[in-house]
Formats: sequence, C-alpha cells, structure tokens
Amino acid sequence: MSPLLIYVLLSIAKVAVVTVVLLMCVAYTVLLERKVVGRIQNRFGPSRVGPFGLLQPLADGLKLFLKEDIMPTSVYRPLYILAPVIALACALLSIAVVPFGANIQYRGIDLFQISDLNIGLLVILGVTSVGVYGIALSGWASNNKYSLLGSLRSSAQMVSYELALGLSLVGVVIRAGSLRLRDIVDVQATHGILSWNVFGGFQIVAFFIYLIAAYAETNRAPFDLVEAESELTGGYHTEYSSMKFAMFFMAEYANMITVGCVATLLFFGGWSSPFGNLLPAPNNIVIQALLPIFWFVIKVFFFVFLYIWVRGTTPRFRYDQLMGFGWKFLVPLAIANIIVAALIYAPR
Amino acid sequence: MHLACILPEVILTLAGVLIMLVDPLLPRTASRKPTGWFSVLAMVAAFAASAWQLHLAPGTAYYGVVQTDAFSVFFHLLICGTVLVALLAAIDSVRPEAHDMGEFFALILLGTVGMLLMTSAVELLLVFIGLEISSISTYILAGFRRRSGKSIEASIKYFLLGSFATAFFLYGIALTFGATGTTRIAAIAAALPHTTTPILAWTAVGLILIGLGFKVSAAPFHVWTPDVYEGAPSPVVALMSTAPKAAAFAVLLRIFYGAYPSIQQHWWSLFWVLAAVSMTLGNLAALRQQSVKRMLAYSSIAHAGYLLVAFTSFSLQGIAAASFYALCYVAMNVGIFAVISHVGGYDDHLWSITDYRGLAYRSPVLCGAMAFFLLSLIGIPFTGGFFAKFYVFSAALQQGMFGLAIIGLINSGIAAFYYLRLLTALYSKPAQGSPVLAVPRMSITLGLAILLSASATLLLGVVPRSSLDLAQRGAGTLFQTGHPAQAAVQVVNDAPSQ
Amino acid sequence: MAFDMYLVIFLIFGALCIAGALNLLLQRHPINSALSLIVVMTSLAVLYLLLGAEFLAAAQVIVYSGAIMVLFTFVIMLLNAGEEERTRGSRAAYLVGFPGVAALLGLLTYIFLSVRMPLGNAQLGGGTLVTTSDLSRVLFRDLLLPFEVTSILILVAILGAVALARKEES
Amino acid sequence: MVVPIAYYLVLSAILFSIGVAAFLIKRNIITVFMSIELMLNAVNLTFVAFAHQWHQVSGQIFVFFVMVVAAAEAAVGLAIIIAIFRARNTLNVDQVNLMKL
Amino acid sequence: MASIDHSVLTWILLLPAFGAVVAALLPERGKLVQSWTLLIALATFGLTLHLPAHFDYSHGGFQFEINRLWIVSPPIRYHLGVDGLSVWLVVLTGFLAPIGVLASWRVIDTRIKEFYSLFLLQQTAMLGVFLALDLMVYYAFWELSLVPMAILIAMFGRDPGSRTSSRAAIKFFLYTFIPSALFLVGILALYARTGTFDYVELKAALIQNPTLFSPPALWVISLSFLVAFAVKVPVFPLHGWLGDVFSEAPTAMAMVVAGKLGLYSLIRFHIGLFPFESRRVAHWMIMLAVLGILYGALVALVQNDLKRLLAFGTVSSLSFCTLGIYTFAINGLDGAVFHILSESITGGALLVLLGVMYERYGTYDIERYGGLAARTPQLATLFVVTMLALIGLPILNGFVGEFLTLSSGFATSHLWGALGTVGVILSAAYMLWMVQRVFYGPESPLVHRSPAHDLAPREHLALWPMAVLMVIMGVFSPYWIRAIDRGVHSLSNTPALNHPGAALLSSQSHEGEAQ
Repeated sequence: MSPLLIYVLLSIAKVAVVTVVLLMCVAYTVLLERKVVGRIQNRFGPSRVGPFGLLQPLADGLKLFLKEDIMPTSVYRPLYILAPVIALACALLSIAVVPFGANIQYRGIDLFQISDLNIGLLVILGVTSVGVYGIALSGWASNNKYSLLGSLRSSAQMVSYELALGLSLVGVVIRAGSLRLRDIVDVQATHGILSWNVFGGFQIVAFFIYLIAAYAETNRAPFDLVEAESELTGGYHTEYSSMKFAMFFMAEYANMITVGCVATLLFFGGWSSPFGNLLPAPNNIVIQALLPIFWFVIKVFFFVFLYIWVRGTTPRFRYDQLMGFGWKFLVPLAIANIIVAALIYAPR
Repeated sequence: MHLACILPEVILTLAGVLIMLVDPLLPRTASRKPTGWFSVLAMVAAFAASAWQLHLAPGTAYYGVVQTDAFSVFFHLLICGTVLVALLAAIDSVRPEAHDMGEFFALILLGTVGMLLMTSAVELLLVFIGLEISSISTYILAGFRRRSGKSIEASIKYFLLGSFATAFFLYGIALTFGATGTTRIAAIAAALPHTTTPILAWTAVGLILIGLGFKVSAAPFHVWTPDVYEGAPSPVVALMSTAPKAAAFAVLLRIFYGAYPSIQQHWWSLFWVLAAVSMTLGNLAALRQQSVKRMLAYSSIAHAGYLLVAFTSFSLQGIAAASFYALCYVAMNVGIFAVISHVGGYDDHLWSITDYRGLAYRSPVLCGAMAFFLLSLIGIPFTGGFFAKFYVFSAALQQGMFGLAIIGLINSGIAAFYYLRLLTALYSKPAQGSPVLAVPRMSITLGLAILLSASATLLLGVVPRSSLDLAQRGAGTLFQTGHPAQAAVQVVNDAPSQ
Repeated sequence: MAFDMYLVIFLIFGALCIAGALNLLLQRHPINSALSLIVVMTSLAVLYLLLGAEFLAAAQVIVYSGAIMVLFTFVIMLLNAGEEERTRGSRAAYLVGFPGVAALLGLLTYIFLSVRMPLGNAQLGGGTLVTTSDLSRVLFRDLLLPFEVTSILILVAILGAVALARKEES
Repeated sequence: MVVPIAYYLVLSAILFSIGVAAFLIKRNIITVFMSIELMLNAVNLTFVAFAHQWHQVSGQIFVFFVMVVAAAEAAVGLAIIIAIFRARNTLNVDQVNLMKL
Repeated sequence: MASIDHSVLTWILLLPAFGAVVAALLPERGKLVQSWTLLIALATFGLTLHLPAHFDYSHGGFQFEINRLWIVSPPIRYHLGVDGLSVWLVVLTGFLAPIGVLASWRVIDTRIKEFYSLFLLQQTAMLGVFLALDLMVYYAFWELSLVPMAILIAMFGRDPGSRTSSRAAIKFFLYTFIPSALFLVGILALYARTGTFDYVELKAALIQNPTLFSPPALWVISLSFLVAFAVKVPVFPLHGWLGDVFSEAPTAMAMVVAGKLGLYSLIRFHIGLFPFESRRVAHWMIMLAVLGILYGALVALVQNDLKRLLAFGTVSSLSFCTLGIYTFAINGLDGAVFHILSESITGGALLVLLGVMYERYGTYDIERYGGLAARTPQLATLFVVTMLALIGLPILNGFVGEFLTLSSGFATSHLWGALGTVGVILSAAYMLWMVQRVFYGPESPLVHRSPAHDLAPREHLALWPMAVLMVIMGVFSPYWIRAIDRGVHSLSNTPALNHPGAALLSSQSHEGEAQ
C-alpha cells in the first residue's frame, strides 16, 4: 500500500474510533449525571433498564431516534434544521486536536491524537466560539419568544465569558511558549503534580477562571439561564424534539467532556502521571502507551464528575449577576493573572 | 527618548483614561464640567509638549514607526490647538446636566491621540490605526445627541461611509505592500523605483486616494458631509470638520510625498481632477443651501478642493502651502462653528440663514466674529483664508497649473456669493413677524474659544511668517525624505568626480 | 496529484467564498446574509492556512466568525430584523454603482492577471509557514507601538458602544 | 503544489467588488454593514497572499490589526444601529432620511 | 527731508485702522464716536497734506518710500511710496474723509460704532491701494476695500435689511470680487516667472527681459488686470453694480466707491506694467469710453431717481478719464488724473447735497420735488455750482479734465473725439433738466408740506470746502498738473517706447533698497 493510502485509512480509523468513543462517553455521562444528581437529591436515578440502569442510555437513544420528527409550522425551516447540526458538529470537532496519550507513532502517524497542530489551543477556542451559533440560531429560528430569549441570553453569555476564558489561558501559553497542546503538556510532565500548571505553574487562579468561564460557555449550572425551566420553559430547545433535540443534548455533554479534556491538558498535566518521573517508566510498550491514557481518563472523569456535582448542588445565577460577575470580576481577574504570569515568566 | 517622541499622545491618553476612571466615581448628580476643564488642561499640556518637541532632534522612534520632525510637530500644534478651541466651545454649549459628558471629553481626548499619531506615523499600520481611532471617536461624537433622530442618523451615515472608505484605504495599503513588500513609508519610497510590479502601486495610489478622499470629504466622495454636519451637534462639528480633516491631509501629504514621489506623474492628475471637482461641486451645491450648517459643509468640500490644488504642484512650496492652508482652514472653521454652536443652540433650533438675520442687532460681538470668519472663508486679505489661498495657488501656478488656478479662483468668486448671503443676512434687520429668538449670554469659555480662533485667523493673515516658516521646515523634511531616488541619482553623479 | 490537491482545495474554498459572498448579496433576510458571511470568513480561514498563515486562520475563526458575526446575529435577533423591503433605493446606486463595480472588478482582475508572472506562486510548505512565535517577534518588537495604540482604539470603541447604547435618561 | 498568487488576488478582488455592490444595493443597515466586513475580509486575503509572496510577517500582522479594528468597528457600529432602531424603529436605509441626501 | 518722511506713509495707513479699532470699542454715548472719527479723519488728512508739502517735483520716481521685507518666502515686501500720480489721490482721499463723517453725522443713528469703524477701515483700504507698491500688498488692500463697503450697504441701505440692500451688497461684492480672483491669477502668474511681487522690480524685469513670457501669456495676464480694474471704474459694459450701489449705499460710502481706485489702478498697473499690451487694447478702450460717455448721459436723462441719475452721470463722467488714459498722450493722461480728482470732489459734493435733501424730504424721486430754490436758496446755490462743475463749465474744475481728455481724444481719432464732445452736451442737458425740475418751477406738494430748513452749519462745513476747491482747481490747475505730469510722463506715448526706461528704473530700485 502506498504511504498516502495508509495515512488516509489510518486517519479515518482514528476519527471513527474517537467519535464512537466520544459518543459512548456522552451517553454514559448522561447516565452518570442522572445517577449522581439522583444521589445528591436522595433518590436512586435510573435503575430499571439493565443492571444499575446501565442500558438506560441505549433506551433513551432508541426513544429519541424513533420518535416522530415534528416540524412546527412557524419555524424558519433551514436554520431550524441547521442549528442542532452546528451545535453538535462544533462539539465534536474540537476533540480532533486533543491528545489523549503520549506521542506514540505508528508509521509516522500519531496514534493518540487525530491531528497535531501548532495552534491546537486556538483551534479549540475557535471551534467553541463558532458553537454559539447552534444555540443562537435555534432560538431565533424557532420563532418562539422563550426560545428567542434563551438564545439571546446564551449569545450574550457565551460571548462575554469567552473573553475571560481566552484570557485565562494566556498564562499557560506563556509558560509553554507554544499553542501546541503537546508542548503545553510536556512542560508539565517533569515533576508530576508539582509541575502541573495548576500548582507548579502558579496558574491556580487561571484554572478557576477557566473552570467558571467554561461552565458558562457550556451553559451548565449554575449558569444555565439559557434553558432555565422555571423562566423560559425549555429555552432555546423548547420547540425541538426527537433527533434534533438529541443533537443538542449530545452537544452539551460532548462539550462538557471537551472542557474536561482541555482543563486536564492545560492545568492538570494532561496524560502525564501525577508522580512525574518518580515512578520508573514501564517496560512493556503496551503499558507505556496505555498508562498515560489511564491518567488522562481519570482526570477527565474528575472534571465531568465535578460538572455534575456542581449542577446538583448550586443554585442558578440571576442574569444581571451573571453578566456582572463575568465582566466586573472574571475579566479583570484574568487580566491581573496575565500580568502576574508575565512577571513570573519574564525573567526566563 | 522614545517616549519623548510620543509625549503629547501619552499625555492625552493618560488624561482620557483618568477622566474615564474618575467619571463613575463622581456622584450621579454632580456636574461633569470639571472633566471638561481637565481635558482643556490636558490639551494645553499636549500643545506645550508638541511645541517642546520642536527642540528634539528629528528622528524616528519605536523601531521606526513614528517620526518626530517639523512636519509632524506642525500638525501636532495645529491639531492640539484646534481641539483646544473646540473643547472650550463645547464645555458650555453641551447640556451641563448631561451625565455622559465625561465620556464626551474622554472620547475627544482619545480621538485626538489618533489624529496626532496619524501625523507622526511613518508606518502605514500606525497610520491606519490612528485613522481608525480618530474616525471611530468622531462617529460616536456625531451621534452624541441621542434624543435627536438627526444626530444618530448623522452618526450612522458617517459610520457606514467612513468604514466603506476605510476598506478602500486598506486595499490601497495592501497593494502597496504587494508592490514593495513593506509598509514603512521611507522603505516604500526606496523600493518603489525597483519594483517589478509598478502597476500595483499605481492602483494602490488610486485606492488610497478614494479612501482618504472620503475622509477629507473631497468630491465625489463627499456625500456624507452635509448630512453629518447638519445632524451632528455643532460643538462636535467644530471638532470633526477641522482636526480629523487636517490629520487626514497630513496623512495624504505624508503618503504621497513620502512614499510615492517616484510615481508622481501617475497621481498628480488624479489630484487635479479631484481638486477641480471638489471646488466646483462644493461651491455650486453650497449656493442652494438654506441651512447654515449644510452650507458650511459644502463649503468645506470646496475648501478641501482648494487644498488639493496644492498637491498638484509637486514641490516644496506645494507641501508648505497645503500645510498652511490646513492651518488657516481649521482656525477659521473651528471659530465659525464655535459661534454657530452657541447661536444655533445645542439642539440647533436656529438653523436656517433666515434665522440668522439680524444677529448683529442681538449680539454684535458674536456677529462680528462670525462675519470675520466668513470674510476669512471668502479669502479677504488680512485674514488667514487669504494667504492660505494665495500660497496654494501660487504653488500651483509655479508648476504652470493655470487651468486649475483659474478654476479655483473663479470658484472662490462663486463661494463669495453664498458666504455673503449669510454675511448680509447677519447685518440685515430681522424679517418682520419672525420670532426673534434671544441668543443666550456668551460664556467665558466660548468667548475664549472664539477669541483664540479669531486671533489665530487674523495673525495668520497679517504675520504668517512664523507659522509659514514652520510649514516650510516641515515640507523640507518631507520633501527630502521623500526623495531617496534623487539622492541616489546625486550619488551616482558624484561618483566619477571622486 | 499533489499539485492538483492544492489547486483543488483552493478552488473549492475560493468558490465557497464567492458563493457565500453572492449569497450575502442575494439573500433578503439579514440572518441569511450573516450566515453567508460566516461561510465566507471560515472559507477564508482555510485559504489562510493554505498560504501558511495558521495563526491568522485561527484568529479569523475566533475573531470574525466567533465574535464579530455573533454580535451581528445577536443584534439581528435583538432587533428582530425582518426581510428587507425592496424599496426602490437610490437610482444612482444602480446607475453609477453597477457599472462602477463592474469596472472596478474588471480593472483589478486585469491588473492582477497582468502581473501574474512577477508575483510568482503560492506553495504549501517550503518554509513559508509562519509560526505564532515569528508573528509575535515582529508584533512585540517592530510593531510594539501600533500594538499598544490598539488598546486606545478598543477603549474608544468600548466607550462609544456604552455611550451610544445606553438609554437616554430624561 | 502551486497556485499563482494572482489567483488569490483575483479572488480577493471579486470578494471586494461583491462587497461594494452589496454596500450599494442592500437596504438593511445591518446588511450594509456586513458588506463592509466582507470588503475588509477581501483586503485581508490580499494581505495574506502578499505576505506569502514576500515572506514578510508584517503583512499577516496587518491582518491581525485589521481584525482588531473590525471588532472595534463592529461594536460601535452595532451600538449605533441599536440606537437608530430605538430612535426610528426601522433599519431600512431609505427610511433613515430626515436629512435630504 | 525730515525724518518723518520715512514713516509718514505708515502713519497715514495705520491711523485710520487704529481709529477703527478704537471706534469699535468706544461706548455709544452722545456724539462720541462721530467726534472721534472726525478727529481721526482730520488727523489723517493733516498727515496726507505732508506729502505735497514735501514733494520733490523735480523727481519722477517714488518718494517717501518705505520698503521692508514682510514675508520671506514668497518675498512679499511692505513697500509703500507715492509719486506724482498717486500723491494727489492720497490727499483727496484724506480730504473726503472728514466730509464723509460730517455728511453722516446725523443720518446714521443706529449701529453707529459699526458704521464709523467700517468707514475708517475703508479709509485704510483705499489709502493702502494708492500707497502700496508691492503687488500682493496692493491686492490685499484692493480686496479689503470691498468688505466695509459691502457690509455697510447691507446694513445701512436705503431700506436697511431689505432684500434690495443685501442684493446690492452682494452684487457690488461679486462684480468686483470675481474679476479680482482672476486678477490674482495674473499676479501669481507674473510672480511664478519673475519671482517678485514688487512693482518696481517687476516693471524692470518685464522691460529688461521681454522673453520671460510668451506674448499670448502676457496678453492674457494683462487682460486679467484690465478686467478687474475696468469693473471697479466702472467702464461702460461693466457698470451694472453702480446704480444699485449708489442708490443703496450711505452717502459717505457712495462718495468713495466709484472712480479713483479703478482708474488709478489702470494707470499704474495696466499701463505701467504692460505698455505694449495696453496699447493693443487702446482703441477698444477709447471706443468703450466714448460709448460710456454717451450711454451714461442718455440713461441719466431718463432717470427719475436722483441717485440713479447721479450713478449714470458718474459712469459718463468717469469715461472721460478712461478716454484720456488710453490716448497715451501726455495731455490725456494728465487730464485723466486731474479729472479723477475733480470728479471725486464734485461727485462727492453732489452726493452730500442729495443726502441733505433726502434728510429733509425723505425721497430721491425727482417727480416729487419742485421749486426748492425758493425755500432753500443756499442749498440751491451750492447745488448749481456743483452741477456746473460737473458739466464742465470753464473756470470750474470739471472743465480742465474734460478739455484735456477730449483734446487728446481728438488727436487720436476725430470720430471718437467728436462723439465724446456730444457727451458733454448731453451731460449738460440731463443736469440742467434735473436742476430745473427739482429747484425751479412750481412747489411740489411734498416741498410745500415740509418745513423749509436751509443748510445747517455742519452741512456748510462739509460743503464749502469742496465748493471752494472746485473753483481753485479750475483756476490753478497747473499746481496739480505739475505733480501729475511727473508721474505719468513715463507712461505716455511720447517718450515711452524709446526712453531709457531700464536705466531709470534700475536707479529707482536702488534707491528703494537704500531706504
């Protein structure tokens, strides 16, 4: 086979595997959420379908797939259909630049990352920023006042918090001197937990800014004003049902996972072990390849769990509080953080 | 040393930021007038700093991005002085109870920073950013009287057409970059004679001229001018009809004489046409106007045309004449708009020429000042307007531009007609039955503003020597730096003799 | 084949740009125009990548598609702008505008094609990839002052946006 | 793997011209404003193409600054558009005509 | 020469300007402003008298010169000086000023400060025109002279603030301004080649270096000069503004508006700078002059408005000067300049008289007058004397000028000379007819109703000096001609084309620099 053909085939395989795994993760994150929130609220959550309700996602999926596709009469049809597609596509797209494990290559092809770009971080930011359209357009195309209000809120919210989010990453970039995600992880790999950006890189403030801003970006509690049931019924997806609704749903959870991945990569040392070089490197090539993935998954799981935990326990912001918090607190704090980071790293 | 080159800009930026910081801390009901006084103070400081820059050795700073030389200092002084007068005129003309006055003054200060940078920048990128700063702040200021539909309408028109022009200007820069591989003005001049794609540079010249033509409101790119002047608050018009325009002219001079001297034969005819059309169209349209502000808007188009005449004479005198014209033009225009902003009122309840009838009987001093400015606009001797026109046309005639000079001077005759219409209206008795609206007492600041601009106009007409000297010095620096090609030729000629 | 790849990508995204731009022109609803513009901008980002400007490509998506156009759609939604009425418009725009635009296009195309040889070709790779650090080296040294001055620009814009959008208290 | 730079330039000229045409015939202020953005984007493409040709970073940096400027313009422009909608309740340029053009 | 000789011209120029500024600042209390203006006007007149008193009649060049660099680049010089041509015009201007003040004493009762300061400004402008020897300075004063006039017409027209008065103001301004703009092109064109604005240097340069300009270029430049001056005179087809201005302007301003500025400029700058080109247009100008004489007189015949009648009479009368100038005979030039002086005085006197009548009866309509002589004999006497001077009765001043110009006209062309003489007869006709209708015959209802006030002391003060002067000038004309002769000698045909102009001029310019 020609090298090009191998390249193409392997790439397609990578994409397929990652997509499937991601979608599976999404499905089970939903289950996890229902379970954990259930526990937090002193109930069990789904437990009927399969052992511990493990088949529940499958059932949900089947239901949504098979449900009648309702097209409300007064919607603006092209955008009404396009919106969930945009949302899901953007949610899935950013995973393409995330490295899941160490740089292990087969025939010159990186196995654990779909695409290694010099500007990986920027690509993630870019894709996330385009993701706004999914929500914004859905609300507008629905021709429903609740939807419109929801999407107006979300556009404003996402644009506002994107600023703080972007600014919070500058410190990390300064430390690594690169926008490439592998480079960013590499500088955190040496001394384990001590050299992670969140501790050793003095980016703990940035980390919290990132986390808060990311919650707002994904429209999750406590920033879920976009779909605040008590005020806006379903918010932007009030008019959506069946598969199109499912796409929004999947997008939301995929975004959560992406945020978890990015937080892991940027602040928690990515796939590197918390013990750094303290542990001897395993000899077995397979373990060598899979151990980083293990660390990576653990960390991402932590963030996903955190999402659910926060959702279960915190009350929702009011809209003006949300905006005030973003502009008057997070953005200045992020700028201050940049200055501090610059002062720390300038002598180097 | 680097900071010294942008000292006036730094002062104004700090002052603007300070106003913005202090403004929210003031009690809601407190008068915002002190911010106005503070900005006046800052502008005086900037003026002094610019004057101090005269003693600096000319040179560039910040890796060759800005240049301090007689040319930039001349325009610095001009702009700072003009904005100072406009500020003085604005302090009492705008409603004192308004809460956004802090922003108003901060915007003026920051906008001035943009204009100042335009005049001293020798990197097209900085020129572009300076242009945008000054433009955006004027777009906003034009719409500052939000309760009036006209004001915001002026703002949107100004904004859309201004941004449209910016795109052309930018395209021109892009093609220049394509032809020469650089955006430094001196480097462009050096690279241009050797470029393999001169046609790109020629196109660039045209596009830049379109872009800046809008900014200086030269016909046929003038469509926004009358509407914007009519709709915007008069104190703002006093500012935006003068300082940003002068800055745009400085940029035109800097770019065309600094960067494109070697393809002069390709652009002078464009200026010829632009000048002739601007003068004629502006004056003819002004003849039909009833509104004083619209009339002055068209007259400003015509004045842009007179100024462009100076560009056609590719000479040191041409640059000096253009600079001097800009100076005189801003002096008289800022003055007349200061008067109008007082007479017409903040909401322009007096707007037509008939409303101005008999002003001499109501407030003779204001009217005298206005008459004086009108005379200067006509170009009567012993006013700045006369010498300005004189220098421009003598520069043009020295290059044999008889046609243009005759068009120009016939135009100044036409122009005299509509100025006189206003002038005689001022000195006629008010029409029977028309309500005589009292002109409020003139405040000290406004008086000061008018006094400053009137004395500047008079001095420029009687003893133009020192300002003309500075203009010529500035022209000298520009003309020299613009001629590396000639310098190279000289070196070649010198070679055999050694 | 590789040669073709590059040209094909260029043609695809170039065509996408033009299609988007034409759609902007032809659509009557502002939101459709906005979306067409987003298509143009995103395709341009791809073209930037082809020209070796990866940072710009990302910035294009983030700034234009992700920020500026979001603002546009936001405002369209906020004002609930409907389909534009086909008012006659100024006849001058049609009479002078279209020949003018056609002339502009013809002229520019002619000029660019006439200098096709001296301008040379764009090549993928070949050391022309401009990395972010290359950019920042020029940006923060040679063009430090313009960069700093940009902050004034943004300050002015913020001031203005606040001042204009605020409701007038009466 | 080559494409003549001139093709990029022609593409940008086409986009620019469509922008100008849209500026002239569109009647909705927001769309008019968008056509200006299109023009700026076209210019950006020219810059990038030339930057590639000259191997000059400064061309790309210019684009970077244009983006910043475009963002600032968008903020101000949209604020003005909101203000005019409040004042006049229309977004049609032909109805924004208190003053004769 | 006394030391004041070096600065006297500056004093003459600045005193009225200074007076104007002070007048603008004075409070409007009683007759304070009027008195101040009168004082200044008299002082200026006194200063101007210094000139003929210390004039060196043996010397043909410029005297009392002052020559300083004003602006370096382009080189504009503050160059003043008088010669035989201008000296009496300066004195005349000074002489008429106090009379103007006296004539306006009571008539102007509103916006007094404005009136008098503009009046004094006008004075400065006119003196500047006669004194300036640098073309730019000259042009500056030339243009400046429009402004006070236009504003005063607008403000103090017959019906202040009416459409007609502002139209008259605008008409006057534009008529003069537009040709002046072209005139400026001409000046700049001269400068572009010669590099100087100085009259003396320019003249020398043009004579020494005839190849500097191509003949068509010089021809066009000379035409731009000619048109600007001809409008101001006004020469026949360009007189459209005069009627309106005469009927609208206040007396004191109408006195100075016509004639001397334009005619002086024609002689000094058209003939002086372009001897060849001006000769090329000579027969056209003579023709226009004669047409003007006839046309003015004929139109004056049918006027019913006193001021309009006077306006057309003035056109007619001034055309004698034009006629004299373009004969290029020494007699003609002498006569022309002399006629400028006498016409200014007589015309001024007539305007004052009309003003006096208007003050009393409030109209200029001839139909409404009649039989005035019986009620106001002093007025009638002075009127008749002035009228006789105007129609050129021997022993009065008008005769000298008309005789000299017409005789040289005859020498040039019998036809034109003869027609000009017809004009003299016509002017006698309209004048006498007018006097007959106004002063004699039955008393009109208007005159009958109104109380009869004869001339007041102030009016006597204004009128008698002029009347006396008319007689003196008619009898002792050589006293004036002596100076004028020196001034115009070099311009006339007899020696002009072969006289050693270059040598003379270069010696003059050396002198200028020495001072």
